Amino acid sequence: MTELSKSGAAVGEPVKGSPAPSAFLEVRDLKVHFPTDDGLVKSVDGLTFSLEKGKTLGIVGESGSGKSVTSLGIMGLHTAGQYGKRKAQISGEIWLDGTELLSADPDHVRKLRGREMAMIFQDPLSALHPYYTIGQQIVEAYRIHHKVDKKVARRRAIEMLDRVGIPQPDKRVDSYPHEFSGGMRQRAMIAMSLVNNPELLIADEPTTALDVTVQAQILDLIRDLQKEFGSAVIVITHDLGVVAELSDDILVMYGGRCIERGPAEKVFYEPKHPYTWGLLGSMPRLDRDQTERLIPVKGSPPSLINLPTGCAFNPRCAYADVPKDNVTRTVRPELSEVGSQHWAACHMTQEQRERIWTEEIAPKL
Amino acid sequence: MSTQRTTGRRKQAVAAAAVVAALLSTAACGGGDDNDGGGSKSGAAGFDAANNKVAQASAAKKGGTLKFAAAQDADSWDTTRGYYGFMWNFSRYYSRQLVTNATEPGAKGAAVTPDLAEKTAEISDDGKTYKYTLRDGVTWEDGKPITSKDVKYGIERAWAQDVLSGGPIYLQQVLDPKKEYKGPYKDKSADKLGLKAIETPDDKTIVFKLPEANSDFEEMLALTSASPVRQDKDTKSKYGLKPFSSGPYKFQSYTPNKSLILVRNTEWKQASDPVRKAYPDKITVNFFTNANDMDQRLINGDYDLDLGQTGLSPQGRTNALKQHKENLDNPVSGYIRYAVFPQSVKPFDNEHCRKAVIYGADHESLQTARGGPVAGGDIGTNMLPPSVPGSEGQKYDPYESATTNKNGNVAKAKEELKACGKPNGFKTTIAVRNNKPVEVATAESLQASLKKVGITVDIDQFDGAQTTGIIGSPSNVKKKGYGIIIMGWGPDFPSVQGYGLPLWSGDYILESGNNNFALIKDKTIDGLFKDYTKELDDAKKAEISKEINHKVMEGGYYLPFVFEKFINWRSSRLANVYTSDGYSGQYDFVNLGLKK
Amino acid sequence: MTAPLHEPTAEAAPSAAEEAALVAGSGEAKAVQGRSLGRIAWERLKRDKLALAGGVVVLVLILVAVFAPLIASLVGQDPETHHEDLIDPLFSTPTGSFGGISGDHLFGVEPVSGRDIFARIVYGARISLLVGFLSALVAVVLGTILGVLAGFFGGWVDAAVSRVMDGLLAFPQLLFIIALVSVMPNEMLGLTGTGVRLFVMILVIGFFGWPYVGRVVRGQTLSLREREYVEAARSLGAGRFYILFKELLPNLVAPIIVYTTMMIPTNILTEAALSFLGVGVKPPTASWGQMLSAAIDYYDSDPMYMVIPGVAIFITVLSFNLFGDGVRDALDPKGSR
Amino acid sequence: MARGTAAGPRAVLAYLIRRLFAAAVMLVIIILVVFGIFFLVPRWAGVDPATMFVGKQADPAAIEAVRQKLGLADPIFAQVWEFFKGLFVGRTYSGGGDVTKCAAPCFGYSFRSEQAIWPVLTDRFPVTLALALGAAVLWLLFGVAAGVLSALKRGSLWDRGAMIVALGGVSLPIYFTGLLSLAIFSYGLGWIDAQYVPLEESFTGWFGGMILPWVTLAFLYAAMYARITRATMLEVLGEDYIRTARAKGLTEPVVIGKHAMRSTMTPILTMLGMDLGALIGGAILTETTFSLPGLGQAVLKAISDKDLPVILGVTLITSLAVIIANLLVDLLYAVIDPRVRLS
Repeated sequence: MTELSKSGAAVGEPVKGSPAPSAFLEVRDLKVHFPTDDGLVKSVDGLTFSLEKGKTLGIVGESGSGKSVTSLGIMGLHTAGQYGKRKAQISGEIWLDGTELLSADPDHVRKLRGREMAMIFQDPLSALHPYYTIGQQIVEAYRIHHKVDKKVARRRAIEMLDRVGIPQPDKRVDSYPHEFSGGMRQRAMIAMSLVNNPELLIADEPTTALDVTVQAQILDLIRDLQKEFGSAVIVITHDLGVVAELSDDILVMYGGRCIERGPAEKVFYEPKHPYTWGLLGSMPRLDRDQTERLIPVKGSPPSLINLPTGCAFNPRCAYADVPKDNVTRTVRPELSEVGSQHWAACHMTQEQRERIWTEEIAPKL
Repeated sequence: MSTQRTTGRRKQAVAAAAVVAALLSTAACGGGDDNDGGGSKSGAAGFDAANNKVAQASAAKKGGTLKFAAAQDADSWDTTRGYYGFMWNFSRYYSRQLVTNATEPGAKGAAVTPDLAEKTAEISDDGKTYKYTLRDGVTWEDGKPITSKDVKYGIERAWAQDVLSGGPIYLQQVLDPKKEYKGPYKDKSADKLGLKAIETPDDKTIVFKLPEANSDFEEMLALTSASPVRQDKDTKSKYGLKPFSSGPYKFQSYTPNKSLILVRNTEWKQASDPVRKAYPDKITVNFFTNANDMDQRLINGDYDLDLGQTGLSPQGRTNALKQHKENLDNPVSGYIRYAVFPQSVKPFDNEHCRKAVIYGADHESLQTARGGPVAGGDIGTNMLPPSVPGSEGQKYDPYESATTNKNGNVAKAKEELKACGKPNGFKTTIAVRNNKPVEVATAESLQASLKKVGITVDIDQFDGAQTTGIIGSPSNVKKKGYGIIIMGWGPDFPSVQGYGLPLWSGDYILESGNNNFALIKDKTIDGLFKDYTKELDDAKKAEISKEINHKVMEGGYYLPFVFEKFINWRSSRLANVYTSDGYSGQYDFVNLGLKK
Repeated sequence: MTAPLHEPTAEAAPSAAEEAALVAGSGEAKAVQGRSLGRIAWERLKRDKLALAGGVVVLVLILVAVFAPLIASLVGQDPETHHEDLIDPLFSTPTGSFGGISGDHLFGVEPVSGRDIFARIVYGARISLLVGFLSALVAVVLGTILGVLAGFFGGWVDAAVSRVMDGLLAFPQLLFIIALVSVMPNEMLGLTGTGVRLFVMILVIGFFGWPYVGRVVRGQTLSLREREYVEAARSLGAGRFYILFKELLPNLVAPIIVYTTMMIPTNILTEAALSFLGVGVKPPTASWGQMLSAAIDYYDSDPMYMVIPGVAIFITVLSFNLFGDGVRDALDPKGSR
Repeated sequence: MARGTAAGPRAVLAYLIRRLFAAAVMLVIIILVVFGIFFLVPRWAGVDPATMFVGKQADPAAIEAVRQKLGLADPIFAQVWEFFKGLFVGRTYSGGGDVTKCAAPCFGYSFRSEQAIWPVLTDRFPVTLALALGAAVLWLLFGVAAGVLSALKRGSLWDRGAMIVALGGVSLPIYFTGLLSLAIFSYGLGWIDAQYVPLEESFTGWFGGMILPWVTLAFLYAAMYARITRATMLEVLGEDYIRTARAKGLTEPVVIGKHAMRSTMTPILTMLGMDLGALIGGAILTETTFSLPGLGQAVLKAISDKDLPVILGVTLITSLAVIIANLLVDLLYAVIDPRVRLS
């Protein structure tokens, strides 16, 4: 992932005309902006990453950090359902298996949707059509991309339901979403998204709506399936725990930008960005004494219309004044390599980070 | 509306003025009686061509369908129960009486002429016995002959008010004032002909024995309510849905408030009927809920005439006057529209307060509210309708309402108020039917003009359907404080008795269904009515009528608005059209014909 | 799951656009700048030109209604003086063109009586708005109280109220209103004439209107009741009524406002219809519906007489609707226009 | 949520019975109310209904007799009881030696027109029904289409335009638009002879007579439906499952036409049910304006005549219509939306 580091270092400058990348999925300088009455909402503002087949990338961040928008951008759904509203502006490049999606014919992208790339949504109850049976919905998803008759499709649907661990699939296939439990619903959702063996699977907060016990099962399921289908997976969540379990790489987003990225274990065990510390601190962990209080991140997410100058995180950062001459509030920090294949965007020096991590943060975790 | 419309309207305004002049002149020289008044044979006869004279008599051909349009259904088509003017008029299609109104235009139409009877009554000298002989060949719709017993039975039905309410009860009052007879349905006798006052010695002869003479008795027998009804065909309360015909037409189908169709009664013989010409083959009535719609259809020629004969509504009137003047007549209806002052409500117990209102009123404004000189009528100056013998029209104007005081006389009104002891005026309530927009308009006009003399009035619109119960009950009137009631009245038959008795006679003050709203209990007036009923000489009768009228006016019980006139539509298809005083200025339906 | 960070709750999983909107700090999102719902709504409303226009007209109408006598006297007219001199005796329509529109009579004069139409329109606004507002008020008060009770306490309360609402909605309403008003006595509770009619109309129209509000409020209450913050409040041991007033009512404000603005025009139309059918206010009191029904007898010979009250009703209802729509959009968290 | 559709016919039947029972109760209440309105209120006003049935020269005896025959003297509950009896076993009116049989279902007997009410109802109901249904077809077609279009083109000129027109439609009194259409198309241009002709007489005549009423009525409702459709459609388009449908790779027509429409139609159906029901009782204005011999016209006449039996009959029938309409809608609803539980 070396060249990625370059482009990663060059966040902000558009990299047009560059050759088709070797990576299966490569996102370059992705920008998704929503014009609203209140101003231009820069939900994603220059995001770059890449992902290989069989690998899993975890994108972490608060709501409004732009993670969902990113995924929708990749799927080409960022404008969906925005009738009569000013259209979202998207720029940059999204290379999927050698094709650039943003410049591709929308209908071509549509054909890719569901077949090449599929998505699992956060709340299966609202994401499944209440008026159609699970079966009908899976069958539909299958028959768009495969010219087969209903029977075949139905068999396929049952097979998938079985695969995702739904008991008596041949019966449940005719049930309606509301007749399923939350976990079952999410399984069905997964079955539906995998029915065409997509090469890229995006899971947007796959477990948020579920209770803790079910969460684990679903995550396992996703992992197994990935092994089986060998597809690339993007897991979007606010829960570091989830990504820690699933992903090979972790990308932490804040205010529409990437502020830390690296291999999962690195980011998880040696995070370099104060915001990541906050995420860790606020995460419940089995290996920690439950009586201990968590350390939440103070304050609320930044307005994406006018980000704070300097480091977008500075208003909420306990260490904003560590770097000299107020640089955090004036200069926007770029991603810089902070370890092998580990990048972070913070003005603090290695030493400062090390000290604060070892002395203040680590003990509390 | 576009600019052309403006210029158009200006022209109309000018035209309007001309038309008024024209109208008034034609109306003035009306009453002439050339038997085939103006207009081409094919087209319409011309303005007022059928008013008090026959239009296009010779153009009438046998056959065709005569189409009535109606905004209101009859109260009942049962000859015993109907009381609406147009019902009496229309009923002659399917019912005959011993005597009936002459089929002549204008005043002559009010005269009584033999129908079932060979000739008018042989009256005994004391005026208490009336004898008729039925003519030959008179039959029911099933071909059976009409007998004197059928006539008696038909008349008897009026006694069964509990079942057949609604119709006039003059005969009952004259023949059986003490109400000894309980009516045919409670009649114990086998033939149900227990009424003593009527004798039927044989099937052709019928004799009426009056306990008291009544000079208008034959007029009463000319009313529809004296039609024969055959006992075996009497469906009692449902008779009105399909009366058994004695006339030239019979009911084919009838759905109340929807449609009515009459077809020829093949058993009826022209020879047996000196009155009815029976031109059309079929007669239809269609009912409308939207008066404007109805007028529009009349003007479009979809229908021939209005069953109600109440005149066109403002919109239709304007259109017609502007574009189809030749299809219009402007007859006098015989109705007087007026305000009456119940003496039970203070301060109207004091005649000066009553007169204050009469003087304070702006008569011209009231006339306009009624629809103006043409569509409303001439300013009413007294209470005797032009169609009633003894009437003087505007010549008798005790309060100078049509002349010096026609816009109200504040000074005189104030004087009267002083005399009444209310120098600063008073408050009272006007009662007006809520289903008569024009009456509401007059109420508003009265309200406006009385304001000027310090009399403030509140307008109370009562339910027009409950007239008898609301203003017909003196106690209720007193309770509600109706100092002024707005009403109208037309003669049931053209005589002071047929018009004024219920209004002015002390004996007619009823606890419910009262019409003597002013509660007049005047010895002289009651006396005059007595004299009238005994008097057999027409000239003298007229004289008495005149006197009664004067007495009423001098009492200041009434504020007449107009001697009503209306604008009546006749289609260009109609022939042998004429208005008849016998039916308060309506066209005489029974002899209408169609051109081919 | 702990929620130290601001997590999207299950039922508010935001679509891309919404997420943007959320972050932009509008709607019911825990706004960044923490603006109040009211202020946001107002700022939205300010952007909706049509709604504003509607609002302005409504305001003007209210002023007109309040200062009717003043306005009428400004043009030197009053609604009850007759001007027969301006009436063509033959057609009983105004002599002047355009229904007798002139310097003195801005909207011309009525046929027959010649009363000044401008003055009558101005006074008529009083009736229309009075009935419109008050009956809406009646409906809203009844609807809110019963709706909240039904939705919050559920059980037999809910059952009973819902039945009643279904029942009322099953009534042929116009028919009933006509029937009721037409048999109403002329004096009651010390009121006479127009007073009675107004009173009855307001009550009856309002009474038949409340189920519509009731349904919405009940629904809202039900859903709000399940929202976890109420649960939270409950777990904190807050009294039911505390919850009711502190948590629910504020959330009901929006739908109630919307419904009120939507109901007023309907009521105005109903009043017009009743007057049209002759069971409305009594003469000489001016009412638009009454004028319209009277005008129908002159629709061709004096079109202006029909057009003017017709347009008056139209404009009023239209602007109320426009305003109402604006308010709804403004208060709707999803909408962003 | 219970398993709606899986609940099977027995549940549906039970539900139906429950609902019908509720309906019956409703009707009883309505009858009581009507009786109240027309018997008690006039009493306060000090008016004796009997006086309405006697003529210009009513004699007290007659009034008393009429009172007896109409049973106005009986206590109101006796009258209500009589009425119910009439509905099921028929009843006989007798007085003054006159006996009138009124066979079940006896909705009463008009003392104005001397008719049994039931035939009147059966005679007039079709007219009103035709009016309502015809108009409904029109307004569904145009209203929903317009609504969907402006939802998809939200904010566009078309949207604004359509919605203004719709608002206009909602803001115009029906008798106003009705009269205008009559004046223009019938009297003015003479395109249509807007006169009611019974269907059995001539279809074309009937159709011609119904066009204007249909269009006028539909205009009003189309406006309403366009507004509702637009709002609902916009709401639905924001739903997650629409996004899911897109994520599957469905084409836009399928997403809108299948997934979005199905959800949009449900609330519209509910409205349709209520409106149809209400129209059957509330087409008074339309029928009056166009002189259509329907129920509304009959009842208006009856109200002005204080012809209680007719009013009762019509009210009953129309309320029944509303209830049935709502019931049908609820059943349909259960078919469309599996989440709905029949109870």
